[in-house]
Amino acid sequence: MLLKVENACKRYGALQVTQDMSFTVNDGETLGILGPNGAGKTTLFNLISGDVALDSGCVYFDGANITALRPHQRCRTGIGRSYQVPHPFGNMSVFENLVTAACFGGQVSEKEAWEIAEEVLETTDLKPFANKAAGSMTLLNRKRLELARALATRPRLLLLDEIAGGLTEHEARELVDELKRIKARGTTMLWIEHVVHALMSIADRLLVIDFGKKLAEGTPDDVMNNPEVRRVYMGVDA
Amino acid sequence: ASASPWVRAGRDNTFKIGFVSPQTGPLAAFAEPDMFIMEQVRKLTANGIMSGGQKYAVEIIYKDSQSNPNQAGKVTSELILRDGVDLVIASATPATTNPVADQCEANGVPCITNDTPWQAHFFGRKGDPKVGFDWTYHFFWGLEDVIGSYTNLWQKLPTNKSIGTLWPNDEDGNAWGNTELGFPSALNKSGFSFIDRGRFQTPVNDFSSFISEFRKQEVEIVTGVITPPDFANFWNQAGQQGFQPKIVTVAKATEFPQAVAAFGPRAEGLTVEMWWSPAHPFNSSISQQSAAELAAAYSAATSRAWSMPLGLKHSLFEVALDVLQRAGSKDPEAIRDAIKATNLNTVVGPVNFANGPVPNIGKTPLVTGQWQRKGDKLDLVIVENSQAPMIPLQAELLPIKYS
Amino acid sequence: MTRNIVAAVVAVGLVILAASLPFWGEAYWMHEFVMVSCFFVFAMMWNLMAGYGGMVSVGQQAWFGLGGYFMLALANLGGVNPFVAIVLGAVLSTLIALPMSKLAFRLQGGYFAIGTWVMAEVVRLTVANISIVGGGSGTSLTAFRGVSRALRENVTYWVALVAVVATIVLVYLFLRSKQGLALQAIRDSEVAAESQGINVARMKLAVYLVSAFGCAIAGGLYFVSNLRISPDAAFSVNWTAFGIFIVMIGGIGRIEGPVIGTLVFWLVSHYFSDYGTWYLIGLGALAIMMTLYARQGITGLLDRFLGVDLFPTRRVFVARKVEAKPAPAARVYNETAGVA
Amino acid sequence: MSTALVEVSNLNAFYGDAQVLFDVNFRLGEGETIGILGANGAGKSTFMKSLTGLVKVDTNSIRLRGEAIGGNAAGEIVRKGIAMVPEGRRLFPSMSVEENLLMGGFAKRKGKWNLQEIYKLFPILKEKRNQPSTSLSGGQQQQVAIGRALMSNPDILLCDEISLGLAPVVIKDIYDSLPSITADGMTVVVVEQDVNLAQRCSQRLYCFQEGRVALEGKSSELSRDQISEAYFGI
Amino acid sequence: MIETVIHGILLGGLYSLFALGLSLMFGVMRLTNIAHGDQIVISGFMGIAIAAAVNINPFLLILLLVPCALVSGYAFQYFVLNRTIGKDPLPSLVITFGLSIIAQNLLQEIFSANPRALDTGGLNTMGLNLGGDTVVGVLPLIILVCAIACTFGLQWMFAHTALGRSFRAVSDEKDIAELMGLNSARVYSMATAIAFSLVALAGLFQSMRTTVSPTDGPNLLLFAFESVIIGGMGSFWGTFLGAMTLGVAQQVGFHFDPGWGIWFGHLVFILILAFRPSGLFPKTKG
Ligand SMILES: Nc1ncnc2c1ncn2[C@@H]1O[C@H](COP(=O)(O)OP(=O)(O)OP(=O)(O)O)[C@@H](O)[C@H]1O
Ligand SMILES: Nc1ncnc2c1ncn2[C@@H]1O[C@H](COP(=O)(O)OP(=O)(O)OP(=O)(O)O)[C@@H](O)[C@H]1O
Ligand SMILES: [Mg+2]
Ligand SMILES: [Mg+2]
Repeated sequence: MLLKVENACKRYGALQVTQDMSFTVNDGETLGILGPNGAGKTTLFNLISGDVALDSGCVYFDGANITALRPHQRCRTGIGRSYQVPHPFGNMSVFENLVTAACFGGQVSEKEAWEIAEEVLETTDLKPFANKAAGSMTLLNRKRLELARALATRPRLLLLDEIAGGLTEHEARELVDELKRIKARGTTMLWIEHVVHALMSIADRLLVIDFGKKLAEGTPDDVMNNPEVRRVYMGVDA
Repeated sequence: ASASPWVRAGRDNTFKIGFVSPQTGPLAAFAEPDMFIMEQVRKLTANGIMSGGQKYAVEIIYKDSQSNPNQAGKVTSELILRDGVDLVIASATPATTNPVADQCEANGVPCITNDTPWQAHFFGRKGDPKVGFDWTYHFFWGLEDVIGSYTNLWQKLPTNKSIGTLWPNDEDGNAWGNTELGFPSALNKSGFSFIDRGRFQTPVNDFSSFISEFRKQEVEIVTGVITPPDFANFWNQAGQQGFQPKIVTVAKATEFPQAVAAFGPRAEGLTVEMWWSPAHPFNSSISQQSAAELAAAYSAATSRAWSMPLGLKHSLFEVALDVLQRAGSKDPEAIRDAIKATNLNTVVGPVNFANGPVPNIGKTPLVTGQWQRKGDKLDLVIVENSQAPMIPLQAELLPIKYS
Repeated sequence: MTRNIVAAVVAVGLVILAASLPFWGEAYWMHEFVMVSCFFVFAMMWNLMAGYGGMVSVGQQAWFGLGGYFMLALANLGGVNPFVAIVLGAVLSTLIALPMSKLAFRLQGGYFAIGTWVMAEVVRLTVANISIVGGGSGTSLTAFRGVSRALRENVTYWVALVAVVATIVLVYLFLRSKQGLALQAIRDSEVAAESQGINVARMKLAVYLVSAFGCAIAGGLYFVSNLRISPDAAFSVNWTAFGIFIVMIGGIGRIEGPVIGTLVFWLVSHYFSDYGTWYLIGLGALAIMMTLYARQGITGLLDRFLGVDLFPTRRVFVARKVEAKPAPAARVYNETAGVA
Repeated sequence: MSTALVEVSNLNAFYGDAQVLFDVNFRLGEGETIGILGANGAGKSTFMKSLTGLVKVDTNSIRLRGEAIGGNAAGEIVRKGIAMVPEGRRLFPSMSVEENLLMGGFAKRKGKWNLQEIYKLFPILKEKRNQPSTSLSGGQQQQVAIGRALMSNPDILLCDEISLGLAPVVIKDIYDSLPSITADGMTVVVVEQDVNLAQRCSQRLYCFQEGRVALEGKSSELSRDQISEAYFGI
Repeated sequence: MIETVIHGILLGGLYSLFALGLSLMFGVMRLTNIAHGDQIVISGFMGIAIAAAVNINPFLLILLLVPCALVSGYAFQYFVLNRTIGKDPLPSLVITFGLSIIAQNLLQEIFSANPRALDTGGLNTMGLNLGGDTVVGVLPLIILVCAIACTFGLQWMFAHTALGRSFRAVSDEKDIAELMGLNSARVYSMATAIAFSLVALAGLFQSMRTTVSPTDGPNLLLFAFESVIIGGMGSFWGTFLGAMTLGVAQQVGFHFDPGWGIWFGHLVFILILAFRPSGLFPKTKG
């Protein structure tokens, strides 16, 4: 068990965004997260990565309670994340973005960071853009950079927030292949995605969130056949 | 102290005088006569001056200190290092004369300054009375004069001898309020009681705490050395709060006609020390004008009323020219020695550095005056002369009138 | 690589040439250089704060003045050699900056700017009430009385030269180090920087303290040369004004910015400072114009139109071959780097 | 098909250097109700923002009754009769319910809608009219947002994901109120992630994918598979 | 001591006039105007210059100068500051800072460094006996009343008028406000116009009560700023009470030692910053 979220609660003003959420993720597992817009998926990521403080509850990573750690410390313990709305270091080149992530998140020397960055450039097909200012890239490439940068921190747990949205079928398949390779290296992943078929093809388990609460959890097939999920999420009357 | 040869690149038969003055900034009122005086001096030296049997042209290089001591130091080093001046002169408040003199001392250039009470100049620069300075000379009155003149003035009217003091935390305030060297010990000696609430940080928006204290202690005399805006605040609020002292003698704030005009009718009756006036019985050594003639010429040329710095500025050039004529060469040491030997009757009185209270200092006379109504105008007239009896009184001291 | 070596050789040559100035130049040049170098170091530090750390401060004069006062107190009262006192004074100033930073960081943006100003005022008023350093009247540096003029001038000049070279080299090395990457990342996005393992709070504190140290060095140096200090002059907000003007005219967020800005500033002050108020009005107007119409300053314009980049701090990726050191002087992208 | 009220041709939109919309073509007839579907980030909201002037686009790419209005200031466009219920409600938090509604009426266009009419449509808002808008439930806030847009008496109402983050019953309420809005011939564009809802309330559908229109057709004629393909890119 | 507090409150009245404009501009546009204090001084000098040219009652001057400030504030925001509004506070800071330096030097060039006062025809020296030994000036009392009126007026305007609503709207959600038909550039300009009118009022009072000199601006800015922070951002009554607190703190400081009066005011500010960063009277959402 790598990650354990226990009774996580978060409210913004009158809005309870996360309600008493508990779940665990095993080492090497890929957990897909689904849910309607505004269900609290991104917020859940924020709680795990430390960007947002919990109102109550605990987060355990690799057996240690990390609830009180700041985001950069969580990153260094091995939690890498991508943002739904890309936050590139816009004035730096793609390469520099990766070097920075590797240096600080991965805590290696700059020399090693260069090697990691090259490797990541290779695996994410960003090589042609290596020396391009990150801020001037297209949205899709910025989303790819989000993934690449998270990878460069060499995380044990990877939080991916909607990285497949807007990809063509072919691109989505390539992305899934790549995630499979990452998975094969033993990286644990949490993946929020609306592109259900992509998620289905890699996730070991699915977690469906609605109104900040766990709606369903289980194997992909079980979850997708859950009538409640079909109604709430797919908008299909079961 | 040998400067590199490049500095000496100026023509050998020209005396270069560097003149630092607060032309702009809060002290600009002190520099108002500068242009007039320099014009006068340029005319008088148009044909050069004789020194050591040789004819020298005189060039004046004028620098603005912007009323800022940093800038004063900076322009002085420019004068010394870039322009290669032979003599630096400066005037008006410690903020100007102290940094200028410090630079000259460090760079081994002769320097003459005035218009800063000598204690603020000498001790303000950490001078040692046993040693003195090498290159820098200063002439003006000192605290002992202003203390003597003020205490004498205050005895001219019947009062309860209770004094309220306004001494800010600046060069002058610190010197005047100094327990040993300043007013306090003298006041104790001459039987006055006084309230000193401590050095305050200017600017002050509100003097209520002073005024209520003064009122409580039934103060009848107010003295101090404060800036015009601070005094305006004090004086307005004194009015509001019904505080009506019989004598108000503050330096700085009431020295200049324009500043006094700002107080309107409430300026009448204020008293202030006078370093120079058209009524001073002295003549210029270079233009031979009497003090009155100098003031008249100034008013005619600029249509401004005379102010005290006019005479001081003029005397500064008198001493400078006298020194250069006696120096006999451009050698800094020769010029320095000529300064040391100065004994000149100027428009502000005799200047002599040999018999000052400490080395490098020469003293000029001081009296006290009062702003009195002459027709529809206020005029500053001499009402006290105990420290300089050769300067005649012009009027009797009057208590301040309240409507 | 060769270009790198050539550049280094040229730079070292220039420094040696400059260091020998006392043997062949005029005293005035040395004096001028010392003055200008104080402004330069100060501007570099302001640039570090605002251009790289995203902290716009109007209170840097606090450290400038403290540096001056500590130097003077150590030299006058403690008998420390004034040049040693400059460094010691800067260390002491930085110690004072540490608790002050806690307060300053409670404010953001424009309020941070004015908040730092208030703190500078607090420092000024406090110093003005300490009579041992002359209170509100200030005091003169007496440590040099009896020291020969040439010796004082030369050593002051060399110290200034060291300060300038050290500032450029250290800031440059800093920006090319790992920490420099972090700083640029923070400038672009604090949220993302934090999530990539960068300790944003510590980084900002470090920048604040380094900047305080540098400003204090500039202050100490200035008053070693000026010989007289007073609270109003030492803690004048004009120091920061000049720093901002230099940086905005030269170009914010680059090392060349303060270099070129200082050059412009020196030219302007050399030829126009006798015009007193008009000179300041002109400088202010120039800075405003630059901010409105050329936010990246002169270096930004140079970079855009000529592709000049004197101090490359960008990492360039060269395919198939990873270099241990960033490649020099190569241009990477057309967009000018700057404050996001 | 009715005459074109809004004609969008070859619309391209950018955020900074990044292009989000690519050559979008779109037309809107008088009195129509149109649904727009698409995955997250497909550009639906950006499209709506382009229509209302919040995203600057080429002048000629959007025509309202033949007049080129692309890139006009948002304030001008609302006066010409296009109002939007923004994604995420975006009420003014410092204001009460009624003040929010009054802000909507800032443009002062003449028409049926005023405070009374809004309160008739959403009676609960009348009760809460002096409460801070932040204290309302999500559904009520959405009602305020719709009411606020209606207060400008628009000819065209754009609704961006008005079901977002709402409970199904609340969504039902909101969508049930749509007919009474369209009753007097108002033209409505609804962006929706819920295919069923979109299909049910609209006459025609557009599906966005990666900033392009992937599918267009009559709601009643499009099959779920067609939509799924455009929606998920399967 | 009571007297000290009363004088502190009267001083606070003046400070709150200084602070309201700053509070308004920050509240609506998140814009910090470093030239704020200098604008107070400029208004003072304008009043003095006009009074010198045409013999006019100082209170009529208000009627003359406030509209001028309204127009110039509007134009200044519309043509200059609107170009700098954005997430990055740097451009507006640099520009207003530059303006501050320019204003100080220009004033010095035009009016010389001499401090000047506006002649109030004796009003500035009139006192009112409150019984006992406590005498307060009539002018400070007028200023305090005026400050209360302005605070009340601003608060009322924000709460109950369409203009106030549009200020809040652009401050809350600029985009959405534009969607409602507001022109945010104009709303911003309106806010600055009102802020400038308050500044003009403050400047005139300052020059009546004491004197103004070209370099006074920065201090006035700092007092205004401290009032805003002490009071807590977001409400005008907070700013008003913050100004009162600062005024009283300074007076109490003066009472104990005149050298530390202003310093004591700064100290209160720093203590607030350290222990109650949201201010003494933060806005409570009800
Ligand atoms: N900082 C915040 N302040 C107030 N409300 C917030 C904040 N962040 C998120 N919310 C609200 O919390 C709810 C959940 O947001 P979240 O971003 O977690 O949703 P999500 O499940 O990721 O949705 P999507 O699929 O659209 O990304 C939303 O209603 C959102 O408006
Ligand atoms: N202000 C912005 N700056 C940069 N990129 C943006 C901005 N707003 C949106 N984008 C990007 O443009 C893309 C299109 O966004 P848009 O909001 O139009 O999508 P959408 O179809 O409405 O998605 P959703 O279903 O989540 O509302 C998104 O992927 C988003 O990341
Ligand atoms: Mg999300
Ligand atoms: Mg959207």
